[in-house]
Amino acid sequence: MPDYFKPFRFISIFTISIILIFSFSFLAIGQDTEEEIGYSINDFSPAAATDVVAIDHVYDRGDGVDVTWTLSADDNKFSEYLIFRSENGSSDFVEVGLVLPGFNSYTDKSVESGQSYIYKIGAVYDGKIVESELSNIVVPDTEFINWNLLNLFIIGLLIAGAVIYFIAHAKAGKKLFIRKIAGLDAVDEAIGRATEMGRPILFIPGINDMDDVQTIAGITLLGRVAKVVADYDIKINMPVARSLVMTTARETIREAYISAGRPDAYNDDMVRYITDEQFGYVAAVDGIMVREKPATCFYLGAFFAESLILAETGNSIGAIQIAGTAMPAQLPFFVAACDYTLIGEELFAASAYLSGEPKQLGSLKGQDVGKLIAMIAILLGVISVTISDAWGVTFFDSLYDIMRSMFTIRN
Amino acid sequence: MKKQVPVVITFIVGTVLILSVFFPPAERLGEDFSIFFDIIAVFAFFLGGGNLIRIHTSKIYNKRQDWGFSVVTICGFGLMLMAGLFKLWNPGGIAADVAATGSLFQLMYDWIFNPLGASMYALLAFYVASASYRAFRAKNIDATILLIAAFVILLGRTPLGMYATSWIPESFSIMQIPNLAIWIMVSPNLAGQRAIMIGIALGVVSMSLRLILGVERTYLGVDND
Amino acid sequence: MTNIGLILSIAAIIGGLLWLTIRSLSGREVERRIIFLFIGIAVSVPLLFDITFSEKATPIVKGVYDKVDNLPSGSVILISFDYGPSMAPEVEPMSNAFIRHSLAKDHKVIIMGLWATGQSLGASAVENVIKKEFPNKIDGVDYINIGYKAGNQGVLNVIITDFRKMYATDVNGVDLDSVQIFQGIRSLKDMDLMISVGGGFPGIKEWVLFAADPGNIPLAGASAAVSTPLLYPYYPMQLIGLLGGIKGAAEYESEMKKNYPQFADMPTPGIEMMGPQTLAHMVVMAFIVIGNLSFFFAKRRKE
Amino acid sequence: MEMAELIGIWLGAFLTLGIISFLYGDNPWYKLCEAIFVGSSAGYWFITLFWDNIYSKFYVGVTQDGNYMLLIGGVLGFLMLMRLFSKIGWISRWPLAFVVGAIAGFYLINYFSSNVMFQVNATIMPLFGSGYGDPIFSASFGSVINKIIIAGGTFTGLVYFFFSKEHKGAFGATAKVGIWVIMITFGASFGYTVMSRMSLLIGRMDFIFGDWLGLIK
Repeated sequence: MPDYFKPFRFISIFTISIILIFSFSFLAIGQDTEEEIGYSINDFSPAAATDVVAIDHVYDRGDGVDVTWTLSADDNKFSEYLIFRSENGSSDFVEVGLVLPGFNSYTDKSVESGQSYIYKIGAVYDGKIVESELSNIVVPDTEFINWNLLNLFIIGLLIAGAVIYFIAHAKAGKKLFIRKIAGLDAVDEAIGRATEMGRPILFIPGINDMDDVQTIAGITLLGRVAKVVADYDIKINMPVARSLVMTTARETIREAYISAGRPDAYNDDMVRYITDEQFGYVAAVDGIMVREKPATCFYLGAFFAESLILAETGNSIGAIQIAGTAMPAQLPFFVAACDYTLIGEELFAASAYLSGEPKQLGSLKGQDVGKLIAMIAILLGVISVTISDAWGVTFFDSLYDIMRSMFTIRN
Repeated sequence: MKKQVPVVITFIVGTVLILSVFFPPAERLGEDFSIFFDIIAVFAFFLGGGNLIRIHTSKIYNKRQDWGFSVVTICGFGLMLMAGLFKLWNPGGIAADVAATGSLFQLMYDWIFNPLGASMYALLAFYVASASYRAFRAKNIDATILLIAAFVILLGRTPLGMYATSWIPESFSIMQIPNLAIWIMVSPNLAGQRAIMIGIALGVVSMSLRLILGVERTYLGVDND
Repeated sequence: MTNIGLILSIAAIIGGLLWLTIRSLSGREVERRIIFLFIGIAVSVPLLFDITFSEKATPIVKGVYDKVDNLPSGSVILISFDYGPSMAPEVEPMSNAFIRHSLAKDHKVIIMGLWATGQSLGASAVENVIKKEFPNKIDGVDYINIGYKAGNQGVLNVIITDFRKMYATDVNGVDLDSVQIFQGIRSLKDMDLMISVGGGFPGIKEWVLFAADPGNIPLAGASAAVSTPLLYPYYPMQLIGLLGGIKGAAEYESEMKKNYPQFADMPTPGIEMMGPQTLAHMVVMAFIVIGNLSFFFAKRRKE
Repeated sequence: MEMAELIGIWLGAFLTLGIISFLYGDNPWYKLCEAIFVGSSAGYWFITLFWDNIYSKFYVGVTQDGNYMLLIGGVLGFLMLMRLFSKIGWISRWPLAFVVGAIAGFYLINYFSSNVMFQVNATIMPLFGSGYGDPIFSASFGSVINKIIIAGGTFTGLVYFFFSKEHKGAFGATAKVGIWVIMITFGASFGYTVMSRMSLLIGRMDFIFGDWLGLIK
């Protein structure tokens, strides 16, 4: 493990164990108090929290301060701790937050960089506030690099690097094997069927806007489908729910017609905007389906409740249906009601797969490296934590710590 | 110029946004960019709305089949725009919130939009039934597994499952249908969800990289290479 | 009278299903309109004859209930209306239950929405629940509706650092700086609990990814049953609890009724809606069984 | 009952039944409802987007808050309109390229940290203990099985998604288990969803029988 991890690991384990110990002891003590309830409250003056320390919250824009304190000996008598803050000690103290008894830290995220602050802790007991001594003066500071996210950066770099490496690798002409994806091998067949029947193809890119990667994946697939469509001279019908998707889809289809050498056959009306409203859009698409009876329907993009309405209406008109989405809740409906379904990740892989370009296929290889990393992490992690938990073998202890710290997002 | 500039823009914007996560002073960039997107989306609506008007007016003009319904669509669109832009009947006048109670905009929402949306959504119940009858069949092992899992969950959500299996002794209580249903939800279901989620995320990473690196540019109407 | 109608309709459903079975088994096509008709009847009958069942809270629902119950009074709870009218019948009972429970515990409630449609639904919750049932709660002191802002998860990205960058005023145009409830509140990080009620995009998932995780703020969810399985992986690490569909609502309502005498007469749409649900479920299960039986017999005949 | 409310209810019933009539088949009543829905909802969304984005965020942001960064967004939006002129229509690719770049960057990081890192982290758990550091074998037999299923199911599910290896032999068998786990997930999702779908219909029926016909008290 790299040296620079150690302090963070130490600090986090230390903090967690402190919190755990205190909360357990709180629980343990808490059980006794029920019997002591008759105890005369009036003569009792509980001790305040002590050792209030305020330090700058690391790796932020200077808008956070971490306050810690030592719990009062009478922790279990309090209903809550209030955190008070004063600017410079000159202004009045205002309450900025509260935590339950048993907890001894709070992160104040409402400060400004460069300003100086002083804190104190008020423990609330029977409606009265028992105040602590003042903390040190703290000046929150802006850091330029968030070292907390180093692990995210490293693993991200590893996976992104793998994708880029295989793209470059494939560019150099190396052969890559990619397994068959059933739904995609059916695309040509489905379009062929529309040609035979002389009926249009319906393409639905989901109902989200271009600010969803699934829509972008749907549009890239449209590019591949449109190429075949342009070759065969079939009518493609694409009602959309977003204006931005409309303009993008038009560009894509136009380009496909141009590269097929038939720019005249292209027509802007192939893509039309219906409405942004989910069910208004569905109402219109359902109407289009029963009136124009498309031979083939593609549903590729982000779908919500409308998935089954579309798929069942499509089924009732006897269309071949190919669906793909990364919306797990809608997948079962597509799987049941459509002929082929691209499940989650396959939707994003589809355009690369269909393009057959080595560069694109290379990125799929890189993606597999990501899966491999996740799988190894799960395997190693589970084994090491199980062994270290059960038998306390030091080697596995540290292996587990490495796995944990590699996959924990800290804030 | 036509082909290279967009690719360069995508590359720079994507890279900057990824890196901004690691630099706290730049962490607000994501916010600003999402506001940019909202503004672009409204401008794009002029194209979409224009398309809507053009398609329906040409249908009316050419007296194509069902042109009467196009008149209704245009009227609905126009009326909603007027009501919203000029805040017609709005008790607070032009300065008030567009959806203030009593305004024409809000009335149209409550009277027209609301029942239509809810009814369209309600159609789903019927389609769920027809799909259960037609599509959920034990055609092969995969489909059978799906079917059994679905059936157990369905049973677990009704008192029927409780009555049918309440005779099972406490030590085997996991076999009681409601418990079995919860177990499926939190155990194998969780595993499947995780695999799907991790897969999707890696798919997104790879797709995003293809976009940022300009390997995939079909969406720009630019041929790859 | 009610009983006769009930018995007659149940007999009709059972008779119809038998007819459907015989017809399917003999290999004849059943028109989908007949299937549609069945569902229509199965849903209408319990509605007309008012059948209900009692519920017990599962741990995942109890998680939310206990959190709201155990927060010290005066805590700030944010409820986000992330749904439209089409989803309202299913999730509105939950948002109403949260509002009732929070106000009864003297918590402060901030209402907002990530869906455009959520704004007016939030406003109608204020009108129909708060103003009617809690007449002495004051707008701007005990509760506030700050409404909807466009931008989906982008909104969360902003308000996790500063509310006022997104929201200058509440829905009535009142400056946030001038309302008492917002004194000392700068961002989402000042919330004691956030509850997202919804089931689509943007929704609970976005709240987890863009608010609860980065800000480390307790979040509970109430979703349409359809999106609930998708959200289970976030429980219990990223979500303290989750109400799934009408069943979740019914469980929450039962729990409130059990512990708060003042809620004995409150409307319980969740509990009431479970009656037709149950019957509709049974009909759907019957369809699956009949469909598979006929599939099985057709296969045997072929062999 | 108030006149306005009465109109609202009758209009609502008319539109509701029109949409439901689609179940029988396409018909003029449905077509009318569809036309009303498409027109009014397109208008509704434009108005909402206009007041929220162009007015509140853009206009107010620039003129009152002096956030001139927003002007870049305005310019990008304006470039989008170049689409209307076929000669310089290609300029509209710039804002599009911007949107796609921003989304790619945004999603890459967010999905990666929340879906990969978090889910992998959540899957790493001791199989025998009920929590890290608890006494050995304190967990029940059932919980051990559960944890094995969760970790193993996630693992095999990922094997299913592998693209660069044919599903054959031991690898193929693992992938097969993976797709079974995924099928259970889909089944569970379906079973769960049925309830949600029914409640929406119940809501509508409640409106028809209760609010409109007054058959439910």
